[in-house]
Amino acid sequence: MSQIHVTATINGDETEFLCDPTETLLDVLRDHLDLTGSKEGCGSGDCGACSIILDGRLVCSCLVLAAEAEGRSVETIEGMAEGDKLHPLQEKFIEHAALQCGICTPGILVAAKNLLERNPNPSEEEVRYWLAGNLCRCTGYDKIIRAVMDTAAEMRGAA
Amino acid sequence: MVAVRLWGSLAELADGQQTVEIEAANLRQLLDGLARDYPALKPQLERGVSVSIDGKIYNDTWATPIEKNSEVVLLNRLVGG
Amino acid sequence: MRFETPTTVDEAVRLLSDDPEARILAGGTDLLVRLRARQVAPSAVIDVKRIAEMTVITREEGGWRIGAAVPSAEMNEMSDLCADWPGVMEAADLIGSTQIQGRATMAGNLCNASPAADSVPAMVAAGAVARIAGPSGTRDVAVEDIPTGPGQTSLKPGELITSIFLPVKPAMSGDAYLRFIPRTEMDIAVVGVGVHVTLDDQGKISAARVALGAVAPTVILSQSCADALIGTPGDDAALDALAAAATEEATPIDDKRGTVAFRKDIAGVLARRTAKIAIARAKGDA
Amino acid sequence: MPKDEFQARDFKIVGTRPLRPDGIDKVTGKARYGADVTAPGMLWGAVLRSPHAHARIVSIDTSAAEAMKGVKAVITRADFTYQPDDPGLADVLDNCMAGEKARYDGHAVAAVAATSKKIAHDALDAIKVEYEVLAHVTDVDEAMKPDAPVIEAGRQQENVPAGLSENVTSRSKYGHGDPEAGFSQADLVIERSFTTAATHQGYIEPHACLATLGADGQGDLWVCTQGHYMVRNTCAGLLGLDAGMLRVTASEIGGGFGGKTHVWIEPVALMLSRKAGKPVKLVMSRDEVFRATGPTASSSIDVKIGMKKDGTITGATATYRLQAGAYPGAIAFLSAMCGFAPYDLENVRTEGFEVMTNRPKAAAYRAPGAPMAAYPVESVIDELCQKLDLDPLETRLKNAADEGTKSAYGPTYPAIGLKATLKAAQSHPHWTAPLGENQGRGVACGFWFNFGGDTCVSLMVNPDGTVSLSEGNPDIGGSRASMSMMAAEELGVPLDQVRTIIADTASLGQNEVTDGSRVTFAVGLATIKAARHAIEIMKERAAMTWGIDPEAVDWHDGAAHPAGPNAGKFPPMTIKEIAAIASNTGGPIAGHHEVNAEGAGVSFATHMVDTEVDPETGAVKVLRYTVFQDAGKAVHPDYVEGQFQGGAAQGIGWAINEEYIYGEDGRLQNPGFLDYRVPVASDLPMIEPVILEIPNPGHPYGVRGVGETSIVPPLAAIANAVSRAAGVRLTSLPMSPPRVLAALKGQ
Repeated sequence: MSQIHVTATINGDETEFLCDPTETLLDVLRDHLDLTGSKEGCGSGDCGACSIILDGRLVCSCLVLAAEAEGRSVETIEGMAEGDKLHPLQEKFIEHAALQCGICTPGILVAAKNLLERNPNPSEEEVRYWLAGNLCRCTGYDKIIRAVMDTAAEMRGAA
Repeated sequence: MVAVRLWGSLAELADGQQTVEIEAANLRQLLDGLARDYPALKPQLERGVSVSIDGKIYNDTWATPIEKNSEVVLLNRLVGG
Repeated sequence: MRFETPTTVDEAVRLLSDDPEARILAGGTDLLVRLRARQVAPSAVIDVKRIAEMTVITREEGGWRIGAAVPSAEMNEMSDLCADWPGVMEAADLIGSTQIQGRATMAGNLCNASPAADSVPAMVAAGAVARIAGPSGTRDVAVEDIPTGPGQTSLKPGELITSIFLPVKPAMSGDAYLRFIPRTEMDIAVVGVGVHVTLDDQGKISAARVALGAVAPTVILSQSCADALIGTPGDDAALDALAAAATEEATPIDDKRGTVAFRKDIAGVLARRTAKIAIARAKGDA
Repeated sequence: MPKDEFQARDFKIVGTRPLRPDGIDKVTGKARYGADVTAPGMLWGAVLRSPHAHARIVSIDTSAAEAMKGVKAVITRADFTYQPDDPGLADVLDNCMAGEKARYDGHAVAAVAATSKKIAHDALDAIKVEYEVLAHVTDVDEAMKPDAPVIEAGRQQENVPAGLSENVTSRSKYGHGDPEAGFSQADLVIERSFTTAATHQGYIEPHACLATLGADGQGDLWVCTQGHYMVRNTCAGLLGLDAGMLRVTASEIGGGFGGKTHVWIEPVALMLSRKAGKPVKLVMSRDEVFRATGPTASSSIDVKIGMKKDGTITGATATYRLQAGAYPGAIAFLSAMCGFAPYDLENVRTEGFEVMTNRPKAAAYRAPGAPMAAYPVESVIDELCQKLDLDPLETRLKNAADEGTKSAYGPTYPAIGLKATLKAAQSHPHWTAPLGENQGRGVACGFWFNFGGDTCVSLMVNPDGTVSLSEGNPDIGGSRASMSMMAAEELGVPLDQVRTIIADTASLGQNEVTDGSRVTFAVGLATIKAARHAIEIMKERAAMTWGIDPEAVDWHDGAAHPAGPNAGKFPPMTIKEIAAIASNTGGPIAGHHEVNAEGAGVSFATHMVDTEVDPETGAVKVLRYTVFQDAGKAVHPDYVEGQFQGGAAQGIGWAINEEYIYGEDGRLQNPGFLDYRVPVASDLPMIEPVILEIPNPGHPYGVRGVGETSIVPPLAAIANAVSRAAGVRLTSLPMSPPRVLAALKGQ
């Protein structure tokens, strides 16, 4: 089995890994790099639990081959906080009790961060549609949407 | 004697009696008495039952006291999700 | 499985010609699902995203040439393109979630050849043309001629789509795409309808293209639907005729996503609703 | 008054909304779920599953797979040589690994362990299984017919009447009075038949475990489950292990909703590990989750209700036929008990049938049996209200059960909160908000028992006076926060002085599964009592230090105090001070409590929903949703609200779009989130939670379970809203657009 050597920037760090051509980026993040914050809920791009940012764009890491990451920048949930300082979204999710079991939370946080970087003042409807690819089975989304809206408001205020 | 209400399909196995009387001062005596006096109920008793005593539901605790005037209702063994 | 990263179209064509079991990888949103489900086991995957010309959108003869590896999200960030072909852009924007739109391409949507592909009826209505590169050179093919059946295309061995061309938008014209899904997002279209209309000076419809998706093995470019609109002001009578024609044209199947009767009904409902939007856009009202 | 009885008090911490202790781990990706751990030398497991709905397994040839490089173990049912004698366990084993027959599409038939995921899956392809395909049945009504293919003969209980297929395994009857006489007193009697589709719990985390089992019979298992003690006991029983030799640790759990109260892959992973001599990680794919685990029962139901013009229900009957799947099930009786539980009825009779079919064994799903029980009952009540021109809330209030009501399932209710939820609904602005064209408002009530069960808690007072609390129930929605709050409340210490962890099976005694909405009630009760135990010890230590009688010591505000002037004059001793001298006063201080927490309080909810129906497409949009539910006492209101909202959202999915779709071939057509359509964020409005607090007399703080009741009313509430919006009564779930449009056209 010939492995592919890949160099990518992951959460700001240049990272090298070997992967099988059939392995997804999610496989590599979880099984080779021990970045298990990205979750596999479906493996088919339907649940969003493996959401990451690839060269600035929100994607499902289960639908990216690891070999495609060569030379690219990858941001995962593990890179969201700066040291012990949580991202405002992370703080608001705890404050608003926007998680129950927490399995969808990393994917939703990554997706919401990407939204707020593009649109600092989204409507409730825009948040709901942006996050439509991130399934949550526990919360009914209510507290998640509130947490994102509140974060956006606070970040606008701080900016 | 304690009056024990049976659920419908159980009553059919106790000669159609909706309520049967058992000499019992606690849950264990009640279950043993039922099996002794109404052998047709044994398969269900072995599969498990819940017992409502004065509106509170008990599954297992043998020592649970039962007063003479307690309302005692037998139920299918409850399960949750 | 090998992983290939050609940087030129020629190289991609050579790789594909040399290995009939190889598969093209653009956005990967269909291919990776099938790889994972072990429905396909290609000998090689050819990632075309390192081919510069396939990753850009350029103006050409007043129209738009969209590289086959350009994801939906990127197209939708170009306001001029969205202003010209809002229906096509909205259709592409409906493919899956935000995450999927960050990867999925219209060319991939077309080559996957699902009868329910969202962008295809919109492209067909718009008169889009696919540019194909292959061992014997380059050819342009109307989008409606690409899919030949579920999962089947008219591409020949060694050929790949390198770009989609959206022609110059005619004056007084507008396009629209609507689909029906059970939820608000994340579903495969039960029915999809793309409409493009052009008005004359009197406000009558002088030209129309109506494409129906998910109601036949391949997208239907419906002449009877177009005829229902052409020569009319797009009034209720014309829309009624359009709806009836769309219902008549649809030859769907019963499956887990809808019944024959439901799909025929919805084809009519959506044709009417989509045409209304396209007409309003042609008038500059929307 | 016994100490576990409710006593009214002013709370300092309970009822507030502190940040959850596991929050940072879960927002940073650090929390470790089932598939997030590895072990040295670990292998990857994979399971081969039947492509047939019903087939005799003629032979399995694993030789080619075994010969593959990197394959370390291949197992089939033949490897499970230990025969459990309990018929329940025998079913579990057969469900985990098919024996004689594959009973449903997705039934496990073999498994492998290999050095990589890829090799494991390649090895599955190399296993040759010869099947003799048998006739199958996947519909509950078809399966009841005498000539239906029989899944397994000889499983019928003594309570099943003659003449039905052997697939009907049990029947239960509940009720009292004479419904026929009741109907004759009614001004209007409506009788209708309903169906509900099978739905899946849809937890986002697939089942996953990491198993190590040695030849010496000692094992360790890391697993996402709602009950690691249940996993231990079941696996030990299936593999012939001593329970004490198998230590099971619960991972963080990514949702369960009842679906993780069973085992599927855990015994398989342990067996693979024993055979390979290495740790084995086994993770289900989403396809496997849908095909092999979970779903709730589909159902077919007849309901008949008679009502007087003034709204009084005079008689009521219901027959529930529930699909158990491939093994005998046990929830139809719950439907029979729950359907009419909210009402005070003189004449009521219900009947429940449990029916085997060629589908995965139905698993518990949030208030199992109750949502499909309430749906037809609340639908018929709504239709009666429409036809008799009665107010649906007023009519429910008129018939509502209250303290002293003899319930439809037998017992007489103690203090309950149903009327409070109905009155709260009446006075809420939602009830009188205007509706637009094609819009309708629906209401419905729901009931659930709530449970207690075996529970152990240990509370350690550390040398620095901080508190470590160990409980044995996986935290599925914030229960560590609630336990810490109750411990801090009882001890009188700041919340940040208490940390709660979920202990493994070797660290605490037996704990019942996290199910039946039991944790905040039962583990909370044990936590409070463990704290009281520790307080007693600390009072003794203070008394010893002061040289007074322990009886003369009081405990409040986190410190021991002399009980009164007669006790002596001593400055209070704080928990910190007592802990610091623990070694000098007798040794470490720990409280603990072990109990079978019986006597949980039942709970009720009323839901109100507005929907809009697109008359041209049949699409249903949920516009506004309000939940009114009795929580007894909301320990952490945020997470109580979360349970209300989550249950409502799952109910909305069940009502509108979720369903298991089987083909003619008996195979599941939609084993993925693409076509098994759970609600997405853009499908739902905000869901307003209204918490009522009618204390449970059986809990010191008045707590009732809240997790399950919230999924009971939505099916009916939405059906009523849709029926009113569409002007036609819908009687099949899901109310997907094709069904609604067909109903509209049939008008």
